[in-house]
Amino acid sequence: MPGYLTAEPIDLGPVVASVESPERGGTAVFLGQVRNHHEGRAVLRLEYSAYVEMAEAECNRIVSEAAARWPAAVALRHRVGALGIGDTAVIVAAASAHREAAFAACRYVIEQVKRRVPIWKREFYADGAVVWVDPTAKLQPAG
Amino acid sequence: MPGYLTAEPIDLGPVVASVESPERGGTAVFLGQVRNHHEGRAVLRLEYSAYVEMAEAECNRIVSEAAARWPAAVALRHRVGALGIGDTAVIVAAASAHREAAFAACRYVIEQVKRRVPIWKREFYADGAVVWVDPTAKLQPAG
Amino acid sequence: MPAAAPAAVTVRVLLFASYAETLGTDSLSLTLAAPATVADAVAGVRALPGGHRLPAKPLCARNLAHAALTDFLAEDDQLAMLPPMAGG
Amino acid sequence: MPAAAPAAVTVRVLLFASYAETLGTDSLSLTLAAPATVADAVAGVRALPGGHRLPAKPLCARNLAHAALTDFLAEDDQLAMLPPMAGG
Repeated sequence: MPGYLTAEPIDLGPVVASVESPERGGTAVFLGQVRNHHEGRAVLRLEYSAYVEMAEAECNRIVSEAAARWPAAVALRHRVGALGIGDTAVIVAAASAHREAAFAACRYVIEQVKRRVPIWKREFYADGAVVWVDPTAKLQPAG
Repeated sequence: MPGYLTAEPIDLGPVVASVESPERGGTAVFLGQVRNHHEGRAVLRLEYSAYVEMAEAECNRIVSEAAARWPAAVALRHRVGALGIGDTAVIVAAASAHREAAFAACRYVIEQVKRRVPIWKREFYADGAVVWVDPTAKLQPAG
Repeated sequence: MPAAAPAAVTVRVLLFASYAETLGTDSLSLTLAAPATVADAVAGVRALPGGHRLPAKPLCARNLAHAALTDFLAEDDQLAMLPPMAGG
Repeated sequence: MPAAAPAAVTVRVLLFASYAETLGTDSLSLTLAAPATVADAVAGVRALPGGHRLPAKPLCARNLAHAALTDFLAEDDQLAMLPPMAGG
Protein backbone atom coordinates (compact mmCIF):
# COMPACT_ATOMS: atom_id res chain seq x y z
CA MET A 1 0.00 0.00 0.00
CA PRO A 2 1.42 3.44 -0.85
CA GLY A 3 2.01 5.75 2.08
CA TYR A 4 -0.67 8.42 1.86
CA LEU A 5 0.28 9.81 5.26
CA THR A 6 3.68 11.22 6.00
CA ALA A 7 5.33 13.03 8.88
CA GLU A 8 7.78 14.70 6.49
CA PRO A 9 7.19 17.90 4.48
CA ILE A 10 5.35 17.14 1.24
CA ASP A 11 7.17 18.17 -1.91
CA LEU A 12 4.84 19.28 -4.72
CA GLY A 13 7.02 18.34 -7.67
CA PRO A 14 7.28 14.59 -7.08
CA VAL A 15 3.55 14.27 -6.32
CA VAL A 16 2.66 15.96 -9.61
CA ALA A 17 5.30 13.99 -11.50
CA SER A 18 3.85 10.74 -10.17
CA VAL A 19 0.61 11.23 -12.12
CA GLU A 20 1.99 12.76 -15.30
CA SER A 21 2.46 10.72 -18.44
CA PRO A 22 2.71 11.45 -22.18
CA GLU A 23 -0.92 10.39 -22.68
CA ARG A 24 -2.30 12.74 -20.04
CA GLY A 25 -2.29 16.40 -21.02
CA GLY A 26 -4.05 17.96 -18.05
CA THR A 27 -3.21 17.87 -14.36
CA ALA A 28 -5.34 19.40 -11.63
CA VAL A 29 -3.75 19.87 -8.22
CA PHE A 30 -5.05 20.95 -4.86
CA LEU A 31 -2.79 22.05 -2.03
CA GLY A 32 -4.09 22.65 1.46
CA GLN A 33 -1.90 24.85 3.61
CA VAL A 34 -1.96 25.83 7.24
CA ARG A 35 -3.69 29.19 7.60
CA ASN A 36 -2.77 31.80 10.17
CA HIS A 37 -6.39 32.25 11.23
CA HIS A 38 -9.47 30.19 12.02
CA GLU A 39 -12.86 31.70 12.69
CA GLY A 40 -11.30 35.01 13.53
CA ARG A 41 -8.59 33.70 15.87
CA ALA A 42 -4.87 33.88 15.18
CA VAL A 43 -3.35 30.43 14.77
CA LEU A 44 0.31 29.86 15.70
CA ARG A 45 0.72 26.20 14.73
CA LEU A 46 -1.16 22.93 14.70
CA GLU A 47 -0.85 19.21 15.02
CA TYR A 48 -2.47 16.57 12.87
CA SER A 49 -2.97 13.15 14.36
CA ALA A 50 -4.52 10.14 12.64
CA TYR A 51 -5.90 6.67 13.04
CA VAL A 52 -3.09 5.72 10.72
CA GLU A 53 -4.11 2.21 9.72
CA MET A 54 -7.64 3.25 8.83
CA ALA A 55 -6.57 6.56 7.28
CA GLU A 56 -4.28 4.72 4.87
CA ALA A 57 -7.08 2.31 3.98
CA GLU A 58 -9.62 5.10 3.53
CA CYS A 59 -7.25 7.17 1.38
CA ASN A 60 -6.70 4.10 -0.76
CA ARG A 61 -10.44 3.61 -1.15
CA ILE A 62 -10.96 7.25 -2.11
CA VAL A 63 -8.17 7.24 -4.69
CA SER A 64 -9.47 3.97 -6.13
CA GLU A 65 -12.99 5.40 -6.37
CA ALA A 66 -11.72 8.45 -8.24
CA ALA A 67 -9.63 6.35 -10.63
CA ALA A 68 -12.64 4.13 -11.31
CA ARG A 69 -15.01 7.03 -11.89
CA TRP A 70 -12.77 9.18 -14.10
CA PRO A 71 -10.05 8.30 -16.61
CA ALA A 72 -7.41 9.84 -14.40
CA ALA A 73 -4.26 9.00 -12.49
CA VAL A 74 -4.58 10.24 -8.91
CA ALA A 75 -2.04 10.92 -6.16
CA LEU A 76 -2.72 11.92 -2.56
CA ARG A 77 -0.43 12.83 0.32
CA HIS A 78 -1.45 14.06 3.76
CA ARG A 79 0.97 15.26 6.35
CA VAL A 80 0.64 14.42 10.03
CA GLY A 81 2.46 15.70 13.10
CA ALA A 82 3.41 19.28 13.95
CA LEU A 83 2.93 21.91 11.22
CA GLY A 84 3.60 25.63 11.09
CA ILE A 85 1.76 28.40 9.26
CA GLY A 86 2.03 28.00 5.50
CA ASP A 87 3.11 24.37 5.66
CA THR A 88 1.43 22.09 3.16
CA ALA A 89 -0.98 19.72 4.90
CA VAL A 90 -2.38 17.91 1.89
CA ILE A 91 -1.76 17.57 -1.84
CA VAL A 92 -4.08 15.95 -4.37
CA ALA A 93 -3.00 15.61 -8.00
CA ALA A 94 -5.12 14.17 -10.81
CA ALA A 95 -3.91 13.85 -14.40
CA SER A 96 -6.02 12.94 -17.40
CA ALA A 97 -6.22 13.37 -21.14
CA HIS A 98 -9.24 15.56 -20.38
CA ARG A 99 -9.08 18.51 -18.04
CA GLU A 100 -12.70 18.07 -16.95
CA ALA A 101 -11.81 14.62 -15.61
CA ALA A 102 -8.67 15.95 -13.96
CA PHE A 103 -10.57 18.70 -12.15
CA ALA A 104 -13.44 16.41 -11.18
CA ALA A 105 -11.19 13.68 -9.81
CA CYS A 106 -9.08 16.18 -7.87
CA ARG A 107 -12.12 17.84 -6.38
CA TYR A 108 -13.71 14.51 -5.47
CA VAL A 109 -10.62 13.31 -3.63
CA ILE A 110 -10.15 16.41 -1.49
CA GLU A 111 -13.85 16.53 -0.57
CA GLN A 112 -13.88 12.87 0.40
CA VAL A 113 -10.65 13.17 2.35
CA LYS A 114 -12.19 15.90 4.44
CA ARG A 115 -15.31 13.84 5.08
CA ARG A 116 -13.98 10.35 5.52
CA VAL A 117 -10.33 10.11 6.50
CA PRO A 118 -9.78 9.81 10.27
CA ILE A 119 -7.38 12.68 10.79
CA TRP A 120 -7.72 15.22 13.59
CA LYS A 121 -6.37 18.70 13.92
CA ARG A 122 -5.38 20.46 17.13
CA GLU A 123 -4.83 24.18 16.71
CA PHE A 124 -2.71 26.32 19.00
CA TYR A 125 -3.92 29.92 19.16
CA ALA A 126 -2.09 33.14 19.87
CA ASP A 127 -4.31 33.64 22.93
CA GLY A 128 -3.00 30.41 24.44
CA ALA A 129 -6.03 28.24 23.72
CA VAL A 130 -5.66 24.77 22.25
CA VAL A 131 -8.61 23.41 20.30
CA TRP A 132 -9.52 20.17 18.57
CA VAL A 133 -11.00 21.52 15.36
CA ASP A 134 -14.53 20.34 14.64
CA PRO A 135 -15.59 21.36 11.13
CA THR A 136 -19.13 20.14 11.90
CA ALA A 137 -19.81 22.43 14.86
CA LYS A 138 -18.87 25.57 16.69
CA LEU A 139 -15.43 25.46 18.21
CA GLN A 140 -15.20 24.18 21.75
CA PRO A 141 -12.12 24.43 23.93
CA ALA A 142 -10.29 21.14 24.36
CA GLY A 143 -10.33 19.56 27.84
CA MET B 1 2.48 44.26 -16.96
CA PRO B 2 3.56 40.85 -15.72
CA GLY B 3 4.84 38.47 -18.38
CA TYR B 4 2.16 35.84 -18.82
CA LEU B 5 3.91 34.43 -21.88
CA THR B 6 7.37 32.97 -21.74
CA ALA B 7 9.67 31.13 -24.11
CA GLU B 8 11.42 29.44 -21.17
CA PRO B 9 10.31 26.26 -19.39
CA ILE B 10 7.72 27.05 -16.73
CA ASP B 11 8.66 25.99 -13.21
CA LEU B 12 5.70 24.93 -11.09
CA GLY B 13 7.07 25.84 -7.67
CA PRO B 14 7.51 29.59 -8.17
CA VAL B 15 4.10 29.95 -9.84
CA VAL B 16 2.39 28.27 -6.89
CA ALA B 17 4.51 30.21 -4.41
CA SER B 18 3.47 33.49 -6.05
CA VAL B 19 -0.17 33.04 -4.97
CA GLU B 20 0.34 31.50 -1.54
CA SER B 21 0.03 33.53 1.63
CA PRO B 22 -0.68 32.81 5.29
CA GLU B 23 -4.31 33.91 4.85
CA ARG B 24 -5.00 31.57 1.95
CA GLY B 25 -5.30 27.92 2.90
CA GLY B 26 -6.26 26.36 -0.41
CA THR B 27 -4.51 26.45 -3.77
CA ALA B 28 -5.90 24.93 -6.96
CA VAL B 29 -3.51 24.44 -9.85
CA PHE B 30 -3.93 23.38 -13.44
CA LEU B 31 -1.04 22.24 -15.60
CA GLY B 32 -1.44 21.65 -19.31
CA GLN B 33 1.21 19.43 -20.84
CA VAL B 34 2.05 18.43 -24.38
CA ARG B 35 0.44 15.09 -25.16
CA ASN B 36 1.95 12.45 -27.41
CA HIS B 37 -1.29 12.04 -29.34
CA HIS B 38 -4.05 14.14 -30.88
CA GLU B 39 -7.18 12.66 -32.39
CA GLY B 40 -5.50 9.32 -32.83
CA ARG B 41 -2.27 10.62 -34.38
CA ALA B 42 1.16 10.39 -32.79
CA VAL B 43 2.57 13.83 -32.00
CA LEU B 44 6.34 14.37 -31.96
CA ARG B 45 6.54 18.00 -30.94
CA LEU B 46 4.75 21.31 -31.38
CA GLU B 47 5.17 25.02 -31.62
CA TYR B 48 3.08 27.68 -29.94
CA SER B 49 3.00 31.10 -31.51
CA ALA B 50 1.13 34.11 -30.24
CA TYR B 51 -0.06 37.61 -30.96
CA VAL B 52 2.08 38.54 -28.01
CA GLU B 53 0.89 42.06 -27.32
CA MET B 54 -2.78 41.07 -27.34
CA ALA B 55 -2.16 37.74 -25.57
CA GLU B 56 -0.53 39.57 -22.66
CA ALA B 57 -3.44 42.01 -22.50
CA GLU B 58 -6.04 39.25 -22.72
CA CYS B 59 -4.32 37.16 -20.02
CA ASN B 60 -4.28 40.23 -17.82
CA ARG B 61 -8.01 40.77 -18.38
CA ILE B 62 -8.80 37.13 -17.58
CA VAL B 63 -6.74 37.12 -14.39
CA SER B 64 -8.33 40.40 -13.32
CA GLU B 65 -11.82 39.02 -13.98
CA ALA B 66 -11.09 35.95 -11.85
CA ALA B 67 -9.64 38.02 -9.02
CA ALA B 68 -12.70 40.29 -9.11
CA ARG B 69 -15.18 37.42 -9.15
CA TRP B 70 -13.60 35.25 -6.44
CA PRO B 71 -11.58 36.10 -3.31
CA ALA B 72 -8.49 34.53 -4.80
CA ALA B 73 -4.95 35.32 -5.86
CA VAL B 74 -4.36 34.08 -9.40
CA ALA B 75 -1.23 33.37 -11.42
CA LEU B 76 -0.99 32.37 -15.07
CA ARG B 77 1.95 31.41 -17.28
CA HIS B 78 1.81 30.21 -20.87
CA ARG B 79 4.78 28.97 -22.76
CA VAL B 80 5.41 29.79 -26.42
CA GLY B 81 7.93 28.48 -28.93
CA ALA B 82 9.03 24.89 -29.51
CA LEU B 83 7.84 22.29 -26.99
CA GLY B 84 8.42 18.56 -26.68
CA ILE B 85 6.15 15.81 -25.39
CA GLY B 86 5.46 16.22 -21.68
CA ASP B 87 6.59 19.83 -21.56
CA THR B 88 4.36 22.14 -19.56
CA ALA B 89 2.49 24.53 -21.86
CA VAL B 90 0.39 26.37 -19.29
CA ILE B 91 0.06 26.70 -15.54
CA VAL B 92 -2.81 28.36 -13.67
CA ALA B 93 -2.68 28.70 -9.88
CA ALA B 94 -5.42 30.16 -7.69
CA ALA B 95 -5.15 30.48 -3.93
CA SER B 96 -7.94 31.42 -1.54
CA ALA B 97 -9.08 31.00 2.03
CA HIS B 98 -11.83 28.82 0.52
CA ARG B 99 -11.12 25.87 -1.70
CA GLU B 100 -14.35 26.36 -3.67
CA ALA B 101 -13.12 29.79 -4.75
CA ALA B 102 -9.66 28.42 -5.55
CA PHE B 103 -11.09 25.70 -7.79
CA ALA B 104 -13.59 28.02 -9.45
CA ALA B 105 -11.04 30.73 -10.20
CA CYS B 106 -8.53 28.20 -11.54
CA ARG B 107 -11.12 26.58 -13.76
CA TYR B 108 -12.38 29.91 -15.03
CA VAL B 109 -8.93 31.07 -16.03
CA ILE B 110 -7.96 27.96 -18.00
CA GLU B 111 -11.31 27.89 -19.81
CA GLN B 112 -11.06 31.55 -20.74
CA VAL B 113 -7.43 31.20 -21.83
CA LYS B 114 -8.44 28.47 -24.25
CA ARG B 115 -11.26 30.58 -25.64
CA ARG B 116 -9.82 34.04 -25.73
CA VAL B 117 -6.04 34.24 -25.75
CA PRO B 118 -4.56 34.53 -29.26
CA ILE B 119 -2.14 31.62 -29.17
CA TRP B 120 -1.79 29.08 -31.97
CA LYS B 121 -0.43 25.58 -31.95
CA ARG B 122 1.30 23.80 -34.80
CA GLU B 123 1.69 20.08 -34.27
CA PHE B 124 4.30 17.91 -35.94
CA TYR B 125 3.13 14.34 -36.39
CA ALA B 126 5.03 11.08 -36.63
CA ASP B 127 3.65 10.61 -40.14
CA GLY B 128 5.34 13.83 -41.29
CA ALA B 129 2.24 16.01 -41.35
CA VAL B 130 2.29 19.49 -39.83
CA VAL B 131 -1.06 20.89 -38.70
CA TRP B 132 -2.35 24.13 -37.23
CA VAL B 133 -4.59 22.82 -34.49
CA ASP B 134 -8.18 24.02 -34.69
CA PRO B 135 -10.12 23.03 -31.56
CA THR B 136 -13.32 24.30 -33.19
CA ALA B 137 -13.28 22.02 -36.24
CA LYS B 138 -11.93 18.87 -37.79
CA LEU B 139 -8.22 18.98 -38.38
CA GLN B 140 -7.09 20.26 -41.74
CA PRO B 141 -3.55 19.96 -43.09
CA ALA B 142 -1.65 23.22 -43.05
CA GLY B 143 -0.79 24.76 -46.41
CA MET C 1 -26.65 -30.69 17.09
CA PRO C 2 -25.89 -27.10 15.92
CA ALA C 3 -23.15 -25.19 17.74
CA ALA C 4 -24.59 -22.82 20.28
CA ALA C 5 -24.29 -19.12 19.42
CA PRO C 6 -21.59 -17.53 21.60
CA ALA C 7 -23.02 -15.79 24.64
CA ALA C 8 -20.55 -12.91 24.54
CA VAL C 9 -18.35 -10.99 22.12
CA THR C 10 -15.12 -9.24 23.00
CA VAL C 11 -13.90 -6.32 20.91
CA ARG C 12 -10.94 -3.95 21.00
CA VAL C 13 -12.10 -0.32 21.31
CA LEU C 14 -9.85 2.47 20.02
CA LEU C 15 -10.29 6.11 21.02
CA PHE C 16 -8.71 9.08 19.26
CA ALA C 17 -8.02 12.76 19.69
CA SER C 18 -10.54 14.48 21.98
CA TYR C 19 -12.28 11.19 22.80
CA ALA C 20 -9.00 9.67 24.03
CA GLU C 21 -8.40 12.80 26.13
CA THR C 22 -11.91 12.60 27.56
CA LEU C 23 -11.58 8.99 28.63
CA GLY C 24 -7.90 9.14 29.55
CA THR C 25 -7.06 6.15 27.35
CA ASP C 26 -6.81 5.34 23.67
CA SER C 27 -7.52 1.64 23.80
CA LEU C 28 -9.58 -0.79 25.86
CA SER C 29 -11.12 -4.23 25.67
CA LEU C 30 -14.88 -4.55 25.93
CA THR C 31 -16.97 -7.69 26.38
CA LEU C 32 -20.62 -7.47 25.43
CA ALA C 33 -23.58 -9.85 25.52
CA ALA C 34 -24.05 -11.34 22.07
CA PRO C 35 -25.39 -10.41 19.62
CA ALA C 36 -23.92 -6.93 20.02
CA THR C 37 -23.99 -3.91 17.72
CA VAL C 38 -21.71 -0.91 17.37
CA ALA C 39 -24.29 1.05 19.39
CA ASP C 40 -24.04 -1.50 22.19
CA ALA C 41 -20.28 -1.02 22.29
CA VAL C 42 -20.69 2.76 22.38
CA ALA C 43 -23.13 2.36 25.28
CA GLY C 44 -20.57 0.16 27.02
CA VAL C 45 -17.85 2.77 26.65
CA ARG C 46 -20.16 5.54 27.80
CA ALA C 47 -20.87 3.54 30.98
CA LEU C 48 -17.18 3.71 31.94
CA PRO C 49 -15.96 6.47 34.30
CA GLY C 50 -16.10 9.77 32.35
CA GLY C 51 -17.68 8.02 29.36
CA HIS C 52 -20.92 9.99 29.63
CA ARG C 53 -19.01 12.96 28.20
CA LEU C 54 -18.70 11.14 24.89
CA PRO C 55 -21.56 11.63 22.42
CA ALA C 56 -24.29 8.99 22.36
CA LYS C 57 -24.01 8.59 18.58
CA PRO C 58 -20.39 9.12 17.57
CA LEU C 59 -18.91 8.23 14.22
CA CYS C 60 -17.52 4.74 14.43
CA ALA C 61 -15.34 2.46 12.35
CA ARG C 62 -15.22 -1.31 12.44
CA ASN C 63 -12.07 -3.05 11.21
CA LEU C 64 -10.71 0.06 9.46
CA ALA C 65 -13.91 1.04 7.63
CA HIS C 66 -16.72 3.40 8.57
CA ALA C 67 -19.57 1.55 10.29
CA ALA C 68 -23.20 2.17 11.14
CA LEU C 69 -24.36 2.09 14.76
CA THR C 70 -26.61 -0.82 13.80
CA ASP C 71 -23.76 -2.99 12.45
CA PHE C 72 -23.17 -6.21 14.37
CA LEU C 73 -19.84 -6.91 16.03
CA ALA C 74 -17.81 -10.11 15.78
CA GLU C 75 -15.22 -11.52 18.15
CA ASP C 76 -11.92 -9.63 18.02
CA ASP C 77 -13.34 -6.77 15.95
CA GLN C 78 -11.50 -3.48 16.16
CA LEU C 79 -14.03 -0.76 16.93
CA ALA C 80 -12.90 2.86 16.70
CA MET C 81 -14.81 5.86 18.01
CA LEU C 82 -14.01 8.81 15.75
CA PRO C 83 -14.31 12.45 16.80
CA PRO C 84 -15.28 14.89 14.03
CA MET C 85 -12.58 14.55 11.37
CA ALA C 86 -10.54 17.57 10.32
CA GLY C 87 -8.10 16.41 7.70
CA GLY C 88 -7.48 18.06 4.34
CA MET D 1 -18.75 75.30 -40.51
CA PRO D 2 -18.37 71.71 -39.13
CA ALA D 3 -15.29 69.70 -40.09
CA ALA D 4 -16.04 67.26 -42.86
CA ALA D 5 -15.99 63.58 -41.88
CA PRO D 6 -12.85 61.93 -43.26
CA ALA D 7 -13.51 60.17 -46.54
CA ALA D 8 -11.16 57.29 -45.81
CA VAL D 9 -9.65 55.37 -42.90
CA THR D 10 -6.33 53.57 -42.94
CA VAL D 11 -5.69 50.66 -40.60
CA ARG D 12 -2.84 48.26 -39.95
CA VAL D 13 -3.93 44.64 -40.54
CA LEU D 14 -2.10 41.82 -38.73
CA LEU D 15 -2.33 38.19 -39.79
CA PHE D 16 -1.27 35.21 -37.71
CA ALA D 17 -0.52 31.53 -37.95
CA SER D 18 -2.41 29.83 -40.80
CA TYR D 19 -3.83 33.13 -42.04
CA ALA D 20 -0.35 34.60 -42.40
CA GLU D 21 0.73 31.48 -44.29
CA THR D 22 -2.31 31.70 -46.54
CA LEU D 23 -1.68 35.30 -47.50
CA GLY D 24 2.13 35.12 -47.43
CA THR D 25 2.39 38.11 -45.11
CA ASP D 26 1.73 38.91 -41.49
CA SER D 27 1.11 42.64 -41.80
CA LEU D 28 -0.33 45.06 -44.31
CA SER D 29 -1.83 48.52 -44.54
CA LEU D 30 -5.40 48.86 -45.71
CA THR D 31 -7.28 52.03 -46.68
CA LEU D 32 -11.06 51.84 -46.68
CA ALA D 33 -13.86 54.25 -47.53
CA ALA D 34 -15.17 55.77 -44.30
CA PRO D 35 -17.09 54.87 -42.25
CA ALA D 36 -15.61 51.37 -42.26
CA THR D 37 -16.29 48.35 -40.06
CA VAL D 38 -14.22 45.34 -39.14
CA ALA D 39 -16.23 43.39 -41.73
CA ASP D 40 -15.25 45.94 -44.40
CA ALA D 41 -11.58 45.42 -43.56
CA VAL D 42 -12.00 41.64 -43.74
CA ALA D 43 -13.63 42.04 -47.15
CA GLY D 44 -10.70 44.22 -48.21
CA VAL D 45 -8.19 41.58 -47.16
CA ARG D 46 -10.16 38.82 -48.87
CA ALA D 47 -10.02 40.82 -52.10
CA LEU D 48 -6.22 40.61 -52.10
CA PRO D 49 -4.48 37.83 -54.06
CA GLY D 50 -5.12 34.56 -52.20
CA GLY D 51 -7.39 36.31 -49.72
CA HIS D 52 -10.49 34.38 -50.79
CA ARG D 53 -9.04 31.40 -48.93
CA LEU D 54 -9.54 33.24 -45.65
CA PRO D 55 -12.93 32.78 -43.99
CA ALA D 56 -15.57 35.44 -44.61
CA LYS D 57 -16.24 35.85 -40.86
CA PRO D 58 -13.00 35.29 -38.99
CA LEU D 59 -12.39 36.18 -35.38
CA CYS D 60 -10.96 39.67 -35.24
CA ALA D 61 -9.34 41.92 -32.68
CA ARG D 62 -9.15 45.69 -32.74
CA ASN D 63 -6.40 47.40 -30.75
CA LEU D 64 -5.56 44.28 -28.70
CA ALA D 65 -9.13 43.34 -27.76
CA HIS D 66 -11.63 41.01 -29.37
CA ALA D 67 -13.94 42.88 -31.75
CA ALA D 68 -17.25 42.29 -33.47
CA LEU D 69 -17.46 42.38 -37.25
CA THR D 70 -19.84 45.32 -36.90
CA ASP D 71 -17.41 47.46 -34.90
CA PHE D 72 -16.31 50.66 -36.60
CA LEU D 73 -12.67 51.33 -37.37
CA ALA D 74 -10.74 54.49 -36.62
CA GLU D 75 -7.63 55.87 -38.28
CA ASP D 76 -4.48 53.94 -37.31
CA ASP D 77 -6.39 51.12 -35.66
CA GLN D 78 -4.60 47.81 -35.38
CA LEU D 79 -6.89 45.13 -36.79
CA ALA D 80 -5.90 41.49 -36.27
CA MET D 81 -7.46 38.50 -38.02
CA LEU D 82 -7.27 35.56 -35.62
CA PRO D 83 -7.34 31.91 -36.73
CA PRO D 84 -9.00 29.49 -34.29
CA MET D 85 -7.06 29.81 -31.05
CA ALA D 86 -5.38 26.78 -29.51
CA GLY D 87 -3.65 27.92 -26.36
CA GLY D 88 -3.93 26.29 -22.97
